Amino acid sequence: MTELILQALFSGVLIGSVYALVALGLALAFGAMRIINLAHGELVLLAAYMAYVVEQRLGLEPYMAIPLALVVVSAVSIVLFMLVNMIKDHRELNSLILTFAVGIILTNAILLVFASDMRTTTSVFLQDAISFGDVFAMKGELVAFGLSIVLMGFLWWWLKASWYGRAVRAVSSNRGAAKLMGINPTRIETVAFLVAGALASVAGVALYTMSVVQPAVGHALTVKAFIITVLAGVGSIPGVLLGAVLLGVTEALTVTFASSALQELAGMVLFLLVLFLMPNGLFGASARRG
Amino acid sequence: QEKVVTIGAHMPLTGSLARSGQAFNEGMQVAIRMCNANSPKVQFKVDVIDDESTPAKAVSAVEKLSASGSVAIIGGYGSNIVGPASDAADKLGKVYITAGAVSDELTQRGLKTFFRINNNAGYQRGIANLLIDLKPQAVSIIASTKEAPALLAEGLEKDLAAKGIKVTVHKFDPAITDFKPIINKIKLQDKSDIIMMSAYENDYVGIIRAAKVLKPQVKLIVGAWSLATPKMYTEFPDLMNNVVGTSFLPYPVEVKSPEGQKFAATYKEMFNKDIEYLASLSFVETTLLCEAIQRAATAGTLDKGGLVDEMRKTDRETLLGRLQFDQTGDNPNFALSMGQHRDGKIVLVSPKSAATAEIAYPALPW
Amino acid sequence: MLALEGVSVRFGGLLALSNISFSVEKGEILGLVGPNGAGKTTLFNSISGLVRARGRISVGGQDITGLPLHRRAKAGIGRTFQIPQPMHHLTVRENLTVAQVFGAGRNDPARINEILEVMQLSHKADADAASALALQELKRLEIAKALATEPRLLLLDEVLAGLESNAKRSFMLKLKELHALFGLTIVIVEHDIETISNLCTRAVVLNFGQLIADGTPAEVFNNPAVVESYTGAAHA
Amino acid sequence: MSQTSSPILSGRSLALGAGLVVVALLPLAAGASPYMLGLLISALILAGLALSWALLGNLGGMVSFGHAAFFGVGSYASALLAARLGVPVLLAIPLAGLIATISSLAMLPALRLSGPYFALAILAYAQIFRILATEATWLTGGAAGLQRYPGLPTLFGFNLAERHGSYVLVLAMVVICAIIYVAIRRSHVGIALRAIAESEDATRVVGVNSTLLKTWMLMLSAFIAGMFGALNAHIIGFLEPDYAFSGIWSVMPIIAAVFGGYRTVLGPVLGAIVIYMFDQVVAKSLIPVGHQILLGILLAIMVLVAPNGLAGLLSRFFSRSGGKHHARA
Amino acid sequence: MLETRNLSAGYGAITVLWDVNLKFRAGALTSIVGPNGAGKTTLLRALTGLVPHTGEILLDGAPLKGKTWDLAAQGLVMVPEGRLVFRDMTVEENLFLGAYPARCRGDLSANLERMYSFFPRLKERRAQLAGSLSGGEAQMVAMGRGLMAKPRILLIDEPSLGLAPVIVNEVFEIIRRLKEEGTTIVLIEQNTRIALSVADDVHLIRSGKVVMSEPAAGIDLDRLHDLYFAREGAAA
Ligand SMILES: Nc1ncnc2c1ncn2[C@@H]1O[C@H](COP(=O)(O)OP(=O)(O)OP(=O)(O)O)[C@@H](O)[C@H]1O
Ligand SMILES: Nc1ncnc2c1ncn2[C@@H]1O[C@H](COP(=O)(O)OP(=O)(O)OP(=O)(O)O)[C@@H](O)[C@H]1O
Ligand SMILES: CC(C)C[C@H](N)C(=O)O
Ligand SMILES: [Mg+2]
Ligand SMILES: [Mg+2]
Repeated sequence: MTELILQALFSGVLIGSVYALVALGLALAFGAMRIINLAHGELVLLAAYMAYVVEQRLGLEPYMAIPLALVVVSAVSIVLFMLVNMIKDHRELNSLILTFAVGIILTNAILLVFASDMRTTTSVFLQDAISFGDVFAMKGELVAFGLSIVLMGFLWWWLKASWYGRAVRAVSSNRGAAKLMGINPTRIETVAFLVAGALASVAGVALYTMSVVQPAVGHALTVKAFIITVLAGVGSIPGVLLGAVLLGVTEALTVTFASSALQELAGMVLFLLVLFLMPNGLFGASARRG
Repeated sequence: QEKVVTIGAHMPLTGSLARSGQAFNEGMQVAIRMCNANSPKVQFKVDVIDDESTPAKAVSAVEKLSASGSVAIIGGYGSNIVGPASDAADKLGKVYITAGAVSDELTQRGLKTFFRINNNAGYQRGIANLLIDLKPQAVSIIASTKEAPALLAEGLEKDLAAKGIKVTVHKFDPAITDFKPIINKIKLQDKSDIIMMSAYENDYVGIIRAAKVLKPQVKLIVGAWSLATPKMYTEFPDLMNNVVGTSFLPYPVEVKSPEGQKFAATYKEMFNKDIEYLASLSFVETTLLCEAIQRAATAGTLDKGGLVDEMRKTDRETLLGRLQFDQTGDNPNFALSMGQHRDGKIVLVSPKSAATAEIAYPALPW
Repeated sequence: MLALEGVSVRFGGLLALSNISFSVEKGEILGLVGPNGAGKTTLFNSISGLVRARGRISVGGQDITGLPLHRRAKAGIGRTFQIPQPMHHLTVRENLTVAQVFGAGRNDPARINEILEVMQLSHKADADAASALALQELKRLEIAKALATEPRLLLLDEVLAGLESNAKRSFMLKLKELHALFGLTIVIVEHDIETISNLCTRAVVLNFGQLIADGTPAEVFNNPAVVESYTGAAHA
Repeated sequence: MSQTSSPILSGRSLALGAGLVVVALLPLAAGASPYMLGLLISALILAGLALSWALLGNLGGMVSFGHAAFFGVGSYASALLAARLGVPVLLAIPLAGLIATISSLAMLPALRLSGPYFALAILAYAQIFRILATEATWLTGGAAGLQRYPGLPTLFGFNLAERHGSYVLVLAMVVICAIIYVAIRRSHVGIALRAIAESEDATRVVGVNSTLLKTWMLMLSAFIAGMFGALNAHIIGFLEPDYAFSGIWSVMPIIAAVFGGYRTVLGPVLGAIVIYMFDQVVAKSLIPVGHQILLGILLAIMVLVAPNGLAGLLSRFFSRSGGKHHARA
Repeated sequence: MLETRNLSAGYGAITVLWDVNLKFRAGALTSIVGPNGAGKTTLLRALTGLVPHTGEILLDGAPLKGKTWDLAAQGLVMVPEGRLVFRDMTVEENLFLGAYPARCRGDLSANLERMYSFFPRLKERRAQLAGSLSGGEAQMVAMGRGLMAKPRILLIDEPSLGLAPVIVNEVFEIIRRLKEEGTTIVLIEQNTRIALSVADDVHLIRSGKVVMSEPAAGIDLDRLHDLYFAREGAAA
C-alpha cells in the first residue's frame, strides 16, 4: 500500500509540475495583463510540433527544438500581442474572443500543415525509466520537472525583482500611473508576451517528450492552464506550482484509491473547495473594501 | 451512356477525431476509384462534409447531401453522431451505412435504411476468444469512459468472468495522459497476466509507455481497434513490439483475395502509405454500397427506393469475411482477427482459422 | 443613535481598531478625526458592514452587529466613501433611484429631484454616466446617494476634502441645512480643524486604532496627545 | 457605449422587435430547405443559450465559463422525464428548465466569487456534472448515452418535430426569453443589477441585497439555458455526457454574445445567428476542411473593428445615419 | 524652463482648458490655484500627455518631445491627485517604480531610505499592498514615489488632500526643501494660505482660463479670494 501511495504522490508531483509549466505563460499574461490568452494552449502545441519537426524530420534530440520553437512561437506571440493591443475597450472580454479566434486559426493551421496524426517522442533516453527505491519515473518527466522548477523560479524572480517584471505588474495595476513612472506600456506588454511565448515554447517541447500531441489538444491545455492559474490566485507564480502539484497529486491519489474515471471529478472538487475556502485562490490577495 | 452517381459522406475532418475521419475518407476514396474502374455504366463520386463531430452538424450535413442529390450516405464516427444523422437519413429515405458506430442501440431503433458492417459484438467476440484461449489467471482491463471502449470493456468483463478469469476494470477519463497510477495498481494489486486496453490510439501510447516505465509482471498487452497497424509500429517502434490488437489484414499484406491485394496496391498508390485500420472498414462499406447502387441502377430502381432492398441482398466475401445485413441492418457475421506486432510486421494470431503465425506469449514490448 | 461597544478590527498583524466604545446622540454632528491610518475609515466600514468587527454596534437601539451590508442600509445607515464609489455606468439619477428603491423601499421621483437640487446635481442628472463626473461632483453624488436611502445616521468620510474655501463654506451650510431638514445624526471625518470646530459640537479622536480623546472640538484640539499626534506644533 | 442614458423607448424597441420577428419568419415564407432551417434551428438554440449567458453576464455581472452545466442538465432532465416518466415533451421542457435551476442552487457558494474565480468555478461544475452523468449509468445510460426518447410532438396539427415546426417553436422561445430579459433590464432590479456588476459594495451599502439578486439571475439564466438544452435534446434525439455537457455549450455562447454585443438584448441573438450561419454556410462552402479558420478571422476582425459587437456597430451606424451625435470617450 | 503656448485640452468633445499661456520659471515654485473644476488637474494631465491637447509645450525653450513615458527620463515628474497608486503592489514596490527611469536606479536603497525618513508611516507599511492603505497613506505613497524619480521639474496635484495637519506640515517642509535644492515645482493646492506661503509665482485658473498671473509676494489672500468669487458671479 505504501508503495502505491508513494508512486501516486511521486507521479502526481511530476505531472503537476508539467501542468504548471503549461500554465505559466497563461498565468503571466492573465495575472500581469488581464488578458486571458485562449490561444495559449495552441502556442504550447505549436512548440510541441516544432519539437516533432526537429526530432522526426531533422533527427535531433527534441530539446534541441527549443530555439526553433522560441522563434516560431515568439513570432506568433508578437502578432497575437499586436492584435490584442489594438483592443481599447473591454479588454478582458474582447481579448477572450480575439485569442479564441487566434486559437482556432492556429489549430486549423497545424491541422493543415501537420495532419491530424498524433505525435510523440521516440527518444530512447527520454522514455527510459529510472527508479528511486520503490518509485519510478520516465527520464523525460524528470527533465520536464527540472525545467518547470527552474522556469518558475526565473519567472518569479523576474516579476518580483527585475525592473521589467515590476513594470509589467505596474502596467497591469494602473496603466496611467505606470506611464507617469516612465514606463512604456506597449513595450512592456510586448516583452511580457514574449516571455509568455518563451514559456509556452519550453512547455510545448517538454510536453512532446512525455505526452502525446495532436492538433485538437490545444484547447484542453488552455482550460487546464487557466484552472491552475485561478487556483493559484491570479498573479501568483508560487501559487501556480502549488496549485498544479496539488491538482496532480489529488488526481493520482484518486486513481489509486478510487478510479481514474473520477480523477477529473476529484480535481474539480478540489478546485471548488479551495475557492470556497479562499475566494481569491491559494495565493491571491483580497482587495480593500471601502 | 454513363451515369454519375453521388454518394454523400460526413466525417470528422477537424477536431479531436480528425485522424479517424481522415482514415475513413482514404478508404472511401480507394473504394470509389476501384469501383469506377470496374463499372463503365455507373460512375461514382463522393461528396464529403466535415461534421466536426457534432450531432447537429452531422444532421445538417445529411440534409444538405440529400438535397444536393446524394443517393446514399456514408456515416461518420461515433454513435453519438451516427445516431441522429442516420435518423435524419431515414426520414429522408436515404440509405445510410456506417463503419464507425458500434453501439447496440443503433440497430434497435427499427430504422429501414440503416446499415452497418461492424458492431460491438464482433469486437468483443474476437478479443474474448483470444484472451480465453491464453488461459490467464487474471486480466486487467484499462477502459476509456468513451462510449465504444466502455461498452467493449463491459462485455469483455462478463465474458471473461464467465470463464472464471479474474477481471479488474480500470476506467479512465479520456482527458488523462499519465497512466502510471493505474499501471502501478495493476502491478501491485491486480498482479494480472494480461493488460487489455479498451481505448484509442493516444491512450494506447500513454498506457504502454507507463507500463514500460513501471514494468508490471504481465505477459501480454492487448488492445482493441487501431492498434495493430503498421503505422503504429512505424511511429512508436519501441512501444509496439508484441502488442496485440484487432485487425483485418496481416502486414505485409498477404491476402489471397485479389480484391485485398488490389486494395492494398491502390491505397499505396493514392496515399503512399500503409493501410490505416479504419480505412479498411470504410473501403468495405463503400464497396458494398457502390455495388448495391450499380445493381439498383441496372434494375432501374435506384430512383424508386430500390437501393434499400439491394443493400439487404448483399452477401459476399470481403476483407472482413462474409458480409450480410440482417433486418436491423447489422452485419451478424462481423468478425475480426487479432494481429500481433512482430518487429515491424503484423501477424494474425487468432482466430485459428485466420492465423498466419503462432502467438508470442508471454511477450512484451520491453 | 449610534453606540459602539468594544469594537475591534484586525487586519492580519495590524490592529486597526482596538476596543473602541463611544456613542452618538440623536441629532448630533460628531467629528471623527485622527492621523492618517488611525482607523477612521475602518470604523465607518465596520459600522456599515464592509469589514467584520468584534464588539457590538447598535443604531437607534437596534443591534446591527451581525447584519449584512444591505440590511444595515435599511436600518438607517447612510455612508459616503472616501474615494467616491458611484455605481458606474448608471446615470446620476439611476444611482439615486437604486438607492431610494432598495434603501428606502419606495420610489419617489419628486424626492429624488429634491435631493438632486439640494446637492446641485440636477444639471448632471441624466447626461453622464456617473464615472465621468469630476471629483467634487462625485463627492456630492456620494452624499446624494446616502440621502436617497433616507438614513437616520449619516457617515461622511472626508466629503469636504479638496474643496476650495468658498465651496467648503457653502457645503458646510448645506450640511447643517440637511441636518436640520432631515433630522439627521451625522458623523463626519475631516482633517481640517477649522471645519470640525465650525460644524461639530463634539469630536472624537483616534490614533493607532485607539480612542485618545472625546469632547468638544476646543477641548480635543488642545489635548496634548492630540496636538502631538495629529494637529502638530504649528496649531498648538 | 452601454445603453445607460434614457430607458429604451418601449415603442421603438417594440417596433424593432416585431420587425425582427417578421424577418425571422421570412425563411418559412420563402420556403427554405430543411437543411437551411436545420442550420437556423441550431443557430437559434445557440442564440437562446447566448441570451441566457448574457443575462447572467450583463445583468448579474457574472461571466460564466460553464453554461454547458445548465444546458446539459436541461437536456438530460427533459429526455429522462419524457422517456422514463412519460411526461409530455412540451411539459418536460419547462420542467427541465426548472431542474437546471435547481442544479444551479448547488452553485450558490460560487456567488461569493468574482471575476475569473466565478467563471472557472462554473466551469468546474460543468465538468463535475459531465462526469456524474457519465458515472450515473443507471440513470443516464452513462457514456453510451440516450437515444430512444420522444421527440417533439404534434400540436394542433402542427408537427413540431418537422423542421418548420421546430423552427417556429425555437424562435418563439428565443423571443419570449428576449422579452423577459428586456423586462428585467428595465425594472429597478435590472438597474440595480447593472450597478452591482461594476460596483458591488457601493450598491450594497445603499440597501441592495446583491446576493439575492444575483441568485435570481443565476437561477433564471440556468432556467433558460436548461430549456434550450431540453429543446436541443428533443430535436437532436441523442444524448451522451460528452455532447450534452460539451465545452462548445460553454464557449460558443460567450463568443456569440460578445461578438453580437453582450450588453444588449439583441446582440447575443444576432451574434449567434451570424457566427453559426457564417461558419456553416459561407466558410464551409469556401474551405470544406478547416473552415473554422475563416470563422477565426471573422471573429478577430470583428473585435478589432467593433469592440462593442455587432449591436454596437449597428447602433453606431443607425445613430450616425439618424444624424444623432454620440460623444465617444 | 517649462512653458505652454495656447494650450487647449479636454475630454472627448468637452474642452476644459482654453488657450492657456503659462511660464514656469526654473528653480521657482509656481502655485496654481482656482475653484474646483477649473481645469487645474487637466492642465497637469495635458503637460504630461495624459490628455490630448493642442498648442505647444516648451521645455527649456524647445518643444517637449516624447510621450508620457519619456518625460520621467527628462526629469519631468508628476505626483497625481487621488490614489493613482499601484494597488496590487506593495508600498515598497510602488516606491521602487518611482525610480524606474534608468538614471534613478543607481542608489536605490539610499533613495528609498530617504523616502522612509520623509514618511515613517510608509516604512511601517512597506510590505502592505498599496490598495489596502488608508487614504492619507496612499497619498504619501504617491508623493514618495514621485520623489523617487529625482525630478528636475515636479508637478504636484493637491498634496495636502486627505492628509492630517501634522503630515501636511511635513509635506510642505519637504516641498520647501526640494525647492531649495533647485527643483522647479508646479503646485496645485486648494489651501490658498499654504499655497501662497511657499510660492514664488501664482496663477489663478478659472473655467479653463488663466485669469491672474503674479508673483506671490504681491498677492493678498483676500484679493485672491475675491477673484475666486468672481466665478460664482459669472456662473449665475
Ligand atoms: N484590508 C486591509 N489590509 C491591511 N491593512 C489595512 C486594510 N485596510 C486598512 N488597513 C490599515 O488599517 C489602518 C487604518 O486604515 P483607515 O483607512 O481606517 O485609516 P483612516 O483613519 O481612514 O486614515 P486616512 O485619514 O488616511 O484615510 C491603516 O494603517 C491601513 O493601512
Ligand atoms: N475623465 C474626465 N472625463 C470628462 N470630463 C472630465 C474628466 N475629468 C475631468 N473632467 C471635467 O473637466 C473639468 C476640469 O476638471 P479638473 O479635474 O481639471 O479640475 P480641477 O481644477 O483639477 O478641479 P479640482 O479642484 O476639483 O481638482 C471638470 O468640469 C470635470 O468635470
Ligand atoms: C469503428 C470502431 C473502431 C468503433 C469506434 N471505436 C467507435 O467509437 O465507435
Ligand atoms: Mg480614511
Ligand atoms: Mg484637480
